[in-house]
Amino acid sequence: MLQIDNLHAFYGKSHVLHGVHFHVGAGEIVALLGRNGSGRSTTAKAIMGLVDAEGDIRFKGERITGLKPFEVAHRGIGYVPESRDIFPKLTVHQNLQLGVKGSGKGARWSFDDMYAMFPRLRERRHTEAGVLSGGEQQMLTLCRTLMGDPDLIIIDEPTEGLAPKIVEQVADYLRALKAKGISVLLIEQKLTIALEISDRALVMGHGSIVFDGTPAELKANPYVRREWLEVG
Amino acid sequence: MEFVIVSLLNGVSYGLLLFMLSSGLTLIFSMMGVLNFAHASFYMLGAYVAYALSGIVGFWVALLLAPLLVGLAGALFEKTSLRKVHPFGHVPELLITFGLSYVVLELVQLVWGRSAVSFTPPAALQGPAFTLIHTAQDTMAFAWGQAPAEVCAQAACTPFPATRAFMMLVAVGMLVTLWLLITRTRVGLIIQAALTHPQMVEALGHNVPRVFMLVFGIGTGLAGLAGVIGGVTFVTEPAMAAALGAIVFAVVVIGGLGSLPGAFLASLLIGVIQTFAVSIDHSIGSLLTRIGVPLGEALASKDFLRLTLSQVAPVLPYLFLVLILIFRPKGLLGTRDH
Amino acid sequence: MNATPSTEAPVLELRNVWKRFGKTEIIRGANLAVRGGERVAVIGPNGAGKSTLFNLISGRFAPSSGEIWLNGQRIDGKKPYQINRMGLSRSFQITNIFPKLSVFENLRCSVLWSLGYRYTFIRFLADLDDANERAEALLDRIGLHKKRDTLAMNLTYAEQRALEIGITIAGGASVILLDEPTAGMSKSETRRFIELIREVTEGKTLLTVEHDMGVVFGLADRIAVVVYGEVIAFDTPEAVRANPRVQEAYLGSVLAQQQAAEVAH
Amino acid sequence: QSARQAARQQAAAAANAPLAGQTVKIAWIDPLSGLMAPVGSNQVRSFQFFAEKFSGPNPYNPAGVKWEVVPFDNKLSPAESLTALQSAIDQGIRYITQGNGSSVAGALIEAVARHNARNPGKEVIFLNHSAVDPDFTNSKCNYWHFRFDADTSMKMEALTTFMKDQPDIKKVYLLNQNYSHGHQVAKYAKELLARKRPDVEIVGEDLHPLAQVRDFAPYIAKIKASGADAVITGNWGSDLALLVKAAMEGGYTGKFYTYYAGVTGTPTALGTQAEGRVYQVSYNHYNMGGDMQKWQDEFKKRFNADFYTGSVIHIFRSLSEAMAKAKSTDPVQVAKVLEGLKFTSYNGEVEMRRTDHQLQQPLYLTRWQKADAKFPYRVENTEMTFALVREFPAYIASTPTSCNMQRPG
Amino acid sequence: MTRAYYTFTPYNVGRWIIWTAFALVLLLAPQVFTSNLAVSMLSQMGIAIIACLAYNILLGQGGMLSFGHAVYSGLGSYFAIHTLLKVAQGELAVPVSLIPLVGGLAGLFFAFLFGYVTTRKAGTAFAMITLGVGELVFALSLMFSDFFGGEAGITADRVVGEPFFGITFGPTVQVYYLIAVYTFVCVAAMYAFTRTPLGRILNAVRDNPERVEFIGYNTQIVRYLAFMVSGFFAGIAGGLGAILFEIVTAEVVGPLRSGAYLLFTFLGGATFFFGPIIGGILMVLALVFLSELTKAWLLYLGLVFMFMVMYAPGGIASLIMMNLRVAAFGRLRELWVSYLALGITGVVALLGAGALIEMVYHLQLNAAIGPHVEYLGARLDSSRAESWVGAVFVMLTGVGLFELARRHFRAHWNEIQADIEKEIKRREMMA
Ligand SMILES: Nc1ncnc2c1ncn2[C@@H]1O[C@H](COP(=O)(O)OP(=O)(O)OP(=O)(O)O)[C@@H](O)[C@H]1O
Ligand SMILES: Nc1ncnc2c1ncn2[C@@H]1O[C@H](COP(=O)(O)OP(=O)(O)OP(=O)(O)O)[C@@H](O)[C@H]1O
Ligand SMILES: CC(C)C[C@H](N)C(=O)O
Ligand SMILES: [Mg+2]
Ligand SMILES: [Mg+2]
Repeated sequence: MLQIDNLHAFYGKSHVLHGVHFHVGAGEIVALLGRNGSGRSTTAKAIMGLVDAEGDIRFKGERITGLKPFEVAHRGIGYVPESRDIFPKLTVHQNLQLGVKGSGKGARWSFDDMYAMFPRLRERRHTEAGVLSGGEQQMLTLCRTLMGDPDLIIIDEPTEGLAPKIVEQVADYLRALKAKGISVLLIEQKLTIALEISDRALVMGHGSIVFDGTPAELKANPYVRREWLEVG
Repeated sequence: MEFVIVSLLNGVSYGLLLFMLSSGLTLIFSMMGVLNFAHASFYMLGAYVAYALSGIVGFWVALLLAPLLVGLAGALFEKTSLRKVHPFGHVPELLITFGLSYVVLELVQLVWGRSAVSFTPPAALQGPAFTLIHTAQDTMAFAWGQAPAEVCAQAACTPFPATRAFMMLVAVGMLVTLWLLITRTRVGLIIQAALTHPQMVEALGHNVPRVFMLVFGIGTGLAGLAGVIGGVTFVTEPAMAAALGAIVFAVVVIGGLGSLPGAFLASLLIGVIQTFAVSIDHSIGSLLTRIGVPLGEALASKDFLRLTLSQVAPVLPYLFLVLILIFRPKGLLGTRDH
Repeated sequence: MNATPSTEAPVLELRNVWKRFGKTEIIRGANLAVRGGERVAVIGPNGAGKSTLFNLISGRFAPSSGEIWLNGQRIDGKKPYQINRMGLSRSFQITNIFPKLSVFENLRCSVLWSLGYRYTFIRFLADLDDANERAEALLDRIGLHKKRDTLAMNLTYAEQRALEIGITIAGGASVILLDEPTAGMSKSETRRFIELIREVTEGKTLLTVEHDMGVVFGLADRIAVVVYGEVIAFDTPEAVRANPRVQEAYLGSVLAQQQAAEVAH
Repeated sequence: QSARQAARQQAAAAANAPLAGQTVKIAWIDPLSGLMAPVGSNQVRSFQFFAEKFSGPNPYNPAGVKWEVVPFDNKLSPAESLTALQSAIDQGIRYITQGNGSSVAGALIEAVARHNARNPGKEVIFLNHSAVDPDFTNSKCNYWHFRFDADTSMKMEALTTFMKDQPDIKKVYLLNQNYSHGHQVAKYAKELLARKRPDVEIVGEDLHPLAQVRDFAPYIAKIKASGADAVITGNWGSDLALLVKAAMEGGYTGKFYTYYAGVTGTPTALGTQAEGRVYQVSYNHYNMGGDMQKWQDEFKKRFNADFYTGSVIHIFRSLSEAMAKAKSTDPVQVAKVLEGLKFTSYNGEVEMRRTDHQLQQPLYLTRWQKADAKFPYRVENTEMTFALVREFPAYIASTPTSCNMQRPG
Repeated sequence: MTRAYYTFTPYNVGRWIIWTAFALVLLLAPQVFTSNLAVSMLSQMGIAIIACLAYNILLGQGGMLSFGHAVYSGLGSYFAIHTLLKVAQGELAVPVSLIPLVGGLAGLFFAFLFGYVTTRKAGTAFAMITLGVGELVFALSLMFSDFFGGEAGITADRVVGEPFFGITFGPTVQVYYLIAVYTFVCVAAMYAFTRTPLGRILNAVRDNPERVEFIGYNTQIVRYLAFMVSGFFAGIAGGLGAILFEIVTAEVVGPLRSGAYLLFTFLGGATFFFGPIIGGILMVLALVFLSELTKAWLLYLGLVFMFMVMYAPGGIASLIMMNLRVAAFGRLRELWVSYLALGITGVVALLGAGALIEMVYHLQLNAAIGPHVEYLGARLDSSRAESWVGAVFVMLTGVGLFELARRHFRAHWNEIQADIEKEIKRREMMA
């Protein structure tokens, strides 16, 4: 599905990613772990073409390095940023509308599916998104991306600021995505969930992948956990 | 009696011209957040281009072509210049249009000279659209086109120029089309979203740059259209941009930034108020004397007491602008408090 | 400035506070009495009204009805800066700093008022030794002295969060409100952060919104549970964890339990 | 044969051209950008045209000097003009000319006076070609300032003299730009009408901001409502063009008595509708015949524009006359001779009145109408022209002055 | 960039050098440029510098975009000139040298008056109110001729009162030195302002007004105070203008003047304190000098702006600072070749373009005077094809080469920047 080789990314002049390698298979949930500042979000942005990147990014076999974000999106990649970029002046519903690409026909998801998933959003559908609570905003970004009907979805810290209950909900519905055959690249802090739902775990440190294996392997690897995740 | 009617018509038609300009500005302003100082320049450009074209292809074709060309020019400017500075924020955007207004002015003068050109309306638009006849026995009559001379011989005839009637027509058409564009299409949403989070909108699969270009093109195109009509109705000269530039800003703000209906309302209000203000010769002084406050010679000669409403009429818009922003910063129909 | 931890008279008190936006009621008769010097964690489902509550207390919004008391003075309807001057300071859920100022300047700006410099323009900042010292001290406390002269906007997310806290405590307020201070931080970062918060709020009254039960139970003396704009429970961690209503409204989940457990070791 | 005559004249002129070979620079300080750019660029051409034409010994240049015009764009701004004056002086230029905007003229008069006082031996003369505020030759009159246009009061004098015998004028409306020029026009119109036609009623008076008004329809409506059958206006540029245009469209049938209907741009805008309804009073007109006609045609051929600032010719000729008499190009000497100088120009005998340095000259009232055999000159290539209606000898147009001229030591 | 807000250490050698140098420049300028025009232009520059710096207190430091700042400098001018008249009539006894302060107080007063309403809002609302106020005051200034003297303005003679040590302020040079003194003092004062608590909080308000409210400050008051400070200095500039020109006309409060402040402050560089100084100098050069050099000055002005905004949005100051940064890391040396190349090719391109523009203008404006165009001493014949072809050729070659040079430069520049970033990171690590 997604195949990344020797990816380098830059913020202006500062070199953040130093040759990242990994792949995400079809219908697979891959967790991308790491400390703050290790470069996970940058990886996501690089894939979306939001930061200048060098190297080889292939999606469905096609090279997408250097494409414009909207082109990448149209190839079928959805992106949920960490800084919940909801559109504050638009209503919840309008936000969702903007998620829809082109005519939006034949999409896997409808507005109702979204509202069904998070009833809270239905309640607030006509309020300006800017005033939503942190958590609600998080939900909104997720749904908005789904409306674009992606085949691969990159989610940057989806559970941040969500109440534990909702967090589990999110976990469930990531599984639901998987069930619908959508691949997920999950950037997470909360190991507990990440390891629980993901098929594979990547650990990132100082701008490159330092571990690639199953959750089980990671659990069994205290060195990586201590060195790169700082958890006992 | 006919004085009131005519003044009303004049006011409304002038207001509608203002609207033709402010609509484009509102579009660009509300959607792109760009204070387009060159807007009036595009208005002027429209007039001149149409003037040049009408010599070749005739007025009516020019009426269609000129706005298109101006719109293209606008889009081109957006693509080549404005887009580059968009990331730097609003002040640079504003300044680059500022610079553009100089350049356009100079180019126009280079091509068409520094004095007015005679851009006359086509036969169809010459002469009055209708005439109000105020007969001797104090009854009002109404006649399409020019009223027969013999009638006007023993009655007061007040023709209403066809150009102005046409202007009103176009303006209303413009309002409708714009309204549809903004409400019925998703373009509006995309742009407003892109204002705050352009990257995110792109990441959702929308080609933001192209949409921006489109909007700017349309906005300037509208200015161009207004120019064609303003050009034939008034004078086509290099000063025509400067004269309207600031007023239009006043209109847009008074109406409420980003509110098309607001711009419409404000344009009409200003048009009408300005027109009627002209006809009022009262000054603070005259009012004071009217209500019996005795004014000494010295006082009466103070010019802020002598200043009549008709004299200040042309600057009323700025007065409203300030008052509105103080008492209702949203503007008349505005939604956001900038 | 520092409030001496008193046991009885509440430092901060909400009396039947309501907040409506349009016709939607967000806060529905919230009551809360916080004693001086205690650390209170505010928890509750998303959209329950925690941040709104903070916004009301800190003067960002005026309550639709009800009273808010700070150190025996009514503050509801007062402007943020007035409330701040009365010794209450808050941080934001979405990072809210001065992006184009250096880290140091961010902090120095935040100490100025409390040191009584107000709108002075007849003295040089450089000569205000107390202000500079306090700012430097803060730099070290929040562990950003390396980034002293970096523009705030170039900091990493975590660093920005730290600065956020720094700005909040700079004024030496006696009551401090933190809205999800550790959001988006990795375990390790979070740990370090709780420590930080502990020490910088030493002897002060602290209210903090948190979703990470680890943090909550690790930090709080008492926990206030907000659900649908009401404070349905306000008690010690143990009591709250026991409380059945809280169980079903919020905690009743594996994750929460795990997190809570994690603080143990 | 007449050609030989001309040749002989040339020779004669050359023979007694005392200053042949010397170059006299005139700094032209007027707008080439902004509101008045059209007028300005027309006028700078006029100066350059005649500088070229009159240079060297010829009947119009008894002194035989070579003229050179150095243009400065003052953007219609007094402050800018003063800077321009500075650099002109730095370049050793001793004669300056200006005319657009009484504000600039006022500033220059003072500045020149000050300069001459502060820098004896470096005196500068200000030749005013079109700034028409009467004060300049009355309350504000100054020895170093010479005006070659006819001021507002003189033109109004002529205008009202004409109106005196127009019985059909009963109600007059005054519409002017809200700045000193406009104020003056209104003031003198009221004053002189009251004297010459007490029966005429002033049914309305309006002042509108300079170059702000786009839409004159409201004013026309007002004028119609007032029942005025004549409008007196000092407006120029688009303020006049738009006014007349609006009048035609608004079905106003009265007449317009103007100062500047002939100035660049306006005639084009007047168009055919305004036929017979617009009058202009000026010290020259488009169908004067003689040399003037030749020059006008030549000017048009070269620049495809009309020559209307006739004072340019006065300026060159009177300067040359004065220099010839003074046998010097030094402003101090020239000024002595220039005041009180008499000579025959295209509009007959003219005199630079000694008491106030206001050129006394005949004035003409012309009417906008179709060009014909009698009045052939087609203004701005329309088929229209300004046809002579009446000529006023200098003594009629002349107005008294309150100036008591301070002459340097 | 960080350096822009470095802490102020009063006794720091570099700063002393800079300020003495500044003083010397002010002192010696008229010895170098002696002609009347030059001196008068230098004086205008001094005034423009004060005005632009004052304006930048709003734009650069407060993030307040004003379209009507000429109102305050202008009213300053009017009050100054009226005072001058009163002094002349012996009704007041203010030494001429202090009259600029009168202007300053006037500016302060009106900033106090109008500022109250304008600064209630920030952002676009603020910009629009200032636009409105500006247009209003301008329009009214033409209507209230009692005070404003209509479009003829108010004139006065600055040579009044007792000569003070033989200083009459008659000769322009004397006025220049008066202005120079004021310039130095005002610049110093405004620099100091940026170093005070209010000045810094003003920056904070620019960056994030909401947060400022939560650290105890009332943003409205901050803006208001800043506005008044700015108005005061603007007024001083106005007062000096009145003395220099001895005439004040409506244009001084006009929108064009306000626009000029905005444009040139930005061009100079609003993000650095000294940017507006450059801006002020450019302002005089552009408006006075350029318009005397060529008829196409407005076109040049417009184009320059568009390019500057596009390629150097930080203004000239930012360009300087970037190079200083490079220099600070000792890498500037490597660049001088590229700069030379850029310079030469750029000049060539401009030469060609300029020649074209001049000839076009010539054709449009005064072809009939004769085909010849004086262009930088050279004499172009706009009627002959050669000169056109030539000009085009020169321009194209210039542009082409410039582009090459630019690419090379870009590459080199980026590489240097990258190194510098690394270096900085390294130092952070070590720190
Ligand atoms: N806009 C930016 N400009 C410059 N450097 C940046 C920028 N954003 C991030 N960085 C740097 O890039 C590195 C990686 O940042 P990134 O956001 O990818 O980390 P992360 O793994 O997502 O951590 P976090 O948990 O904070 O999201 C960090 O060191 C940060 O300093
Ligand atoms: N200005 C406003 N207008 C309308 N509704 C608002 C406004 N501000 C907040 N709300 C609504 O009030 C509810 C509570 O918001 P709040 O931010 O307080 O939730 P919260 O408890 O902080 O949730 P979270 O833990 O997710 O941040 C939300 O549903 C939000 O949509
Ligand atoms: C030449 C005219 C059009 C201008 C007129 N002389 C004035 O004083 O403004
Ligand atoms: Mg991240
Ligand atoms: Mg919250």
